[in-house]
Amino acid sequence: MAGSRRGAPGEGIERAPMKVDGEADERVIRTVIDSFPTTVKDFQKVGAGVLRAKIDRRDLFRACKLLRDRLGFEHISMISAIEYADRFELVYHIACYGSCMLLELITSTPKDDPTVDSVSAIWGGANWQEREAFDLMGIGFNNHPKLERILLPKDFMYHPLRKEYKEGP
Amino acid sequence: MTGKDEGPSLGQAIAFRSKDFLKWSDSVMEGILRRSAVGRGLDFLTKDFFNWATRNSIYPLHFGIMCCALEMAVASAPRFDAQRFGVIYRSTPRQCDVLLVNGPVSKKLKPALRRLYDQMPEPKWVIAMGECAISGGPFYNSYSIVPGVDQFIPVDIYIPGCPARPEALIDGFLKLQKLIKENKKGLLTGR
Amino acid sequence: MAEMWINMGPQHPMTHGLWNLRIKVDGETITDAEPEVGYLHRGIEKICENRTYTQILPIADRLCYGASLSWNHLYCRTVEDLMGIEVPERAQYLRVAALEMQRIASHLMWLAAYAADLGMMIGFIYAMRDREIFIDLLQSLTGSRITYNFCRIGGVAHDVPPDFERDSLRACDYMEKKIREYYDLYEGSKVFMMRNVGVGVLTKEDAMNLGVTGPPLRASGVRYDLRKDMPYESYPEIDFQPITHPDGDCYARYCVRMEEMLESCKIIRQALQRMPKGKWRVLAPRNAPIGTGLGRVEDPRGEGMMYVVGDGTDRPYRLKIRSPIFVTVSAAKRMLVGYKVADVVAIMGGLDMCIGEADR
Amino acid sequence: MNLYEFSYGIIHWLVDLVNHLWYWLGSWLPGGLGDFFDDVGNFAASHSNISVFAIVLEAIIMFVIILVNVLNFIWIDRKFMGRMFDFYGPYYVGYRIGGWLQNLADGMKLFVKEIIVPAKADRFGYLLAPVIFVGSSIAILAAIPLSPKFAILTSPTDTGVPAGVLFAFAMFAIAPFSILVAGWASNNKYTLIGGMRSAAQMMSYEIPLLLCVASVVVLAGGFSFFEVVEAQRTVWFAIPLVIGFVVFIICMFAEVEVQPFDLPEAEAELVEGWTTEYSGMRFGLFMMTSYLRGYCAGALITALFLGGWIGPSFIPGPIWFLIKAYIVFVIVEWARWSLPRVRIDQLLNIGWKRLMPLAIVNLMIAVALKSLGWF
Repeated sequence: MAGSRRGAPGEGIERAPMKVDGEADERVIRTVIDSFPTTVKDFQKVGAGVLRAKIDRRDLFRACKLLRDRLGFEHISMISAIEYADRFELVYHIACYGSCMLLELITSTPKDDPTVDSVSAIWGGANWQEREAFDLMGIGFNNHPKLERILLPKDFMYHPLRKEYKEGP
Repeated sequence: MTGKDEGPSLGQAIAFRSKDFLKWSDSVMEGILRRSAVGRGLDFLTKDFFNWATRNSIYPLHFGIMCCALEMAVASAPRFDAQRFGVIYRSTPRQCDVLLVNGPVSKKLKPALRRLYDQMPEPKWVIAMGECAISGGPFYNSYSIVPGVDQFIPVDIYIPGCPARPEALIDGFLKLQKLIKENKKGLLTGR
Repeated sequence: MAEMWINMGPQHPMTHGLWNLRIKVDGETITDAEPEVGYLHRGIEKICENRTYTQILPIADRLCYGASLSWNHLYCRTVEDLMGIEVPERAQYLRVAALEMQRIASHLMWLAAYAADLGMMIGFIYAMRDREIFIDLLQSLTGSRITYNFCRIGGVAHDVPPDFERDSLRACDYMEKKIREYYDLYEGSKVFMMRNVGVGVLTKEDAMNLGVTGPPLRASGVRYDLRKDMPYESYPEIDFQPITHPDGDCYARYCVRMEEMLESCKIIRQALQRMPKGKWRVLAPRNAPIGTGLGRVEDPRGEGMMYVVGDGTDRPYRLKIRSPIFVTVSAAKRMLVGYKVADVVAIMGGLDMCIGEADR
Repeated sequence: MNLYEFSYGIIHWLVDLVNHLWYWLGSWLPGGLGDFFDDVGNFAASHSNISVFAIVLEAIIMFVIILVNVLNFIWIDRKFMGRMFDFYGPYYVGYRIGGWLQNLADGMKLFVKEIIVPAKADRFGYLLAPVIFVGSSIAILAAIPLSPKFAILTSPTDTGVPAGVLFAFAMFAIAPFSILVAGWASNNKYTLIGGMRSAAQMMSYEIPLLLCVASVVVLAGGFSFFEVVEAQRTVWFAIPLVIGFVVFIICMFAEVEVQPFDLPEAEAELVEGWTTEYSGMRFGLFMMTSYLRGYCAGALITALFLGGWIGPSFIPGPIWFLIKAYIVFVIVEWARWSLPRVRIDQLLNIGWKRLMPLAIVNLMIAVALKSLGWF
């Protein structure tokens, strides 16, 4: 009886060959550049299976929708917010299970108005990551279902990961 | 009905309301037990026995914060068995004697931990296990960590180590037993 | 009966670690769930910005105390990617062996907590006892029981102690025999199956969309294992099978983790046999170049990621940590609604919560 | 020489001793007061007065013996759990007697704890619940005889409580009421759910339990424990009524809230179930009483199914009874530590869909056997 009900390994969606190169990459790059000619800049391959692209923050939502629906990027891995001297940078790591690819989508926002469209409508996994970016770095996400602090107590005044917030108890 | 606040002297027979009678009888018993030789005698007889009982059955609270919580769980597992000393982990603060703080206390947790400490019945002790509980550990200069539990809870036993080993935890329990044995107080007269 | 918010507060035997689950209950069935984290937030990302690259190693250990070696290794990979260092062959095999031992110890820790939640004290005790064997192995290799600090940027801290290989092969044989015994202990008892089969079902689409990764994702039928699909260290040379299960309920998550322990035993054997002689560490420069580094590792709990931005000094400009449990917990509502209060324990236990990494 | 005569003798001897002094004192006093002393002395020595105190002494003796057994049960439970779980169990407390004093230490420690009544708790219910729970559990002991000679008897030729079995199960069924009151009164969500669950659990397991008891009583032909055990002189009831035996044990698991059906104090979900808000000696009473009910379950199983004090004569009756009770208790503990907890709706399913038909089938078998005249 031990484990008779277990499914045999290997079921589930079929996946592409292990070494990622050839047409899967090119197809992604071609479709993205065709649909967003003006705003996508320096789309490049970085290492095995990792792509990088810069995009303007106004097209972010539509680009992500395209990535999920047509190109099969079902999983948003990480949303990192980085503060530079002149701008805020948001790096979206989006993974595609089918062809084992990881896309690094970088958008930047001016220093005084750090707001971006929320992608939690596309991927449920982004919900809490965006709340954390708001909580620690203070980046606003438009039409996010419940944008409030998640890690820090509700009455915390600052955004601690900002450079001007000097740490200390 | 009694009027006078310090209550009637023993000789007068006066009708009482039930609450007053309870207060009056408490004060009389208080006089007999606490301040007189009867209390001292009773204490002398039962002090050692109850102290032995309290020493040998310490119930810590089943409350894990970080890596020291793993070591606390391992301490109750077969290899480092804490049950030999009568240490059983209870999950409600009402039935525990020891609050075992085994990780960094963030500012969000501080009120909750303080409430837990207040819920515990009186003869209670606190063990700060691991560097994070003693002084904030590797996160001492973090903006959201209270550096050290003893800032808002009186701590009796400190167990160093990051994470403190299970043997150190059991040694901490033994030290707590010695501590209870040293300041042995009578139940009634507190001497 | 009127709807009632129950507060499974920070201090609760079910929550292994500090988080709070507020569930709205209609009688015994759950209608709404809202997890709340942040009780263990130590501001690690802010601390890391003021420490040099080597000072962050012990901090990376204390991210998730259940599998501290995998987070230490993830940090080292990220910085090696930033600095462009190639780790010597022996260090790669040594890291793989140590990671798999850590995976078995972490899964056994999960099994102990899961059995204790369901009320099976015997499961807690046996899993804890067998975990001690792997803790001793890792202690002989690295020197400490829980937070190992074993990986360094550019390799491993020190070489293998004498007859380490003999002990670990013996431990793997013992573990495989024990897991057969666990199958009878757990799946033999009808009550365990009643509590697990068909509870907390997470469909494949929900799992992928909500960002659930690791054993809960593979238990929903998605065949995605970072060690196989985006291989790192010396995993390409080792042949093993990622484990999936079509159902996606608590029983499936239990099966995936038990089989993964068997796979890990196989991986340890192959890694130790193939380990070449030679250097186990390359010296890394003190300052990192300007640029970004990305590390992506299959943590026992899911997909752990770190993204570091170097600015030429010896301190990272920004270190972002992606914790699998932080995202999996956000999917708790989808798994909990519709089940009983008693199922909260089984479902949340199945996710192997490690709040250290979720709150950072 | 049964327990009644034994305690009657003691009280009689005691009263005579006191009377000698009393009469001597009475003779000194002037007329009126002296007669008053003589009347008191005569009344004390009268049969009715001595028999009352004899019964009180009987109850005390019985209670003390059972309590020592319950303490022993707690010790066995923790030692047996230790053996099953690869560790020693209580070891250093009472070092030379294998850690037996651990239970004493746990109990006595609770005496010196602070007594806390939660502020918003309903005081009356909060204070009443332990009294009912402990009282009803201890009342069961009065009904269960250890052997014909060793029971609470009211006259030398008495055969125990007339409807002993009925009385025992009536007392057994009072506990869920007090658990519900405790759950409601301590004003805490967890205890409320714990109380509800325990009421649901008891309801669904009371009926199969009593059906099995009915089948035993049908075979034995009488409600008193003595008749039930005497009827098992030829063959234990566990043999013909095997189904009833199994169903009875499962229902006892539920009644005494042992692990597979441990819902009301579910460690993992409801913190401590309905005892969450109790601290100090009230919690001590609850803990001790849960083991007392464990003993009662063991005793009822041996009395009804395993032929209470019937056994080869080289061991006296009560010892046989206790040996069987211990064995049953160890089996209960064995299941307790190795089975996970059942969910509340599965529990009710088992109670209504599985155990109820089995209990009815068992009753039919009993009636058939009785009508065939084999019993």
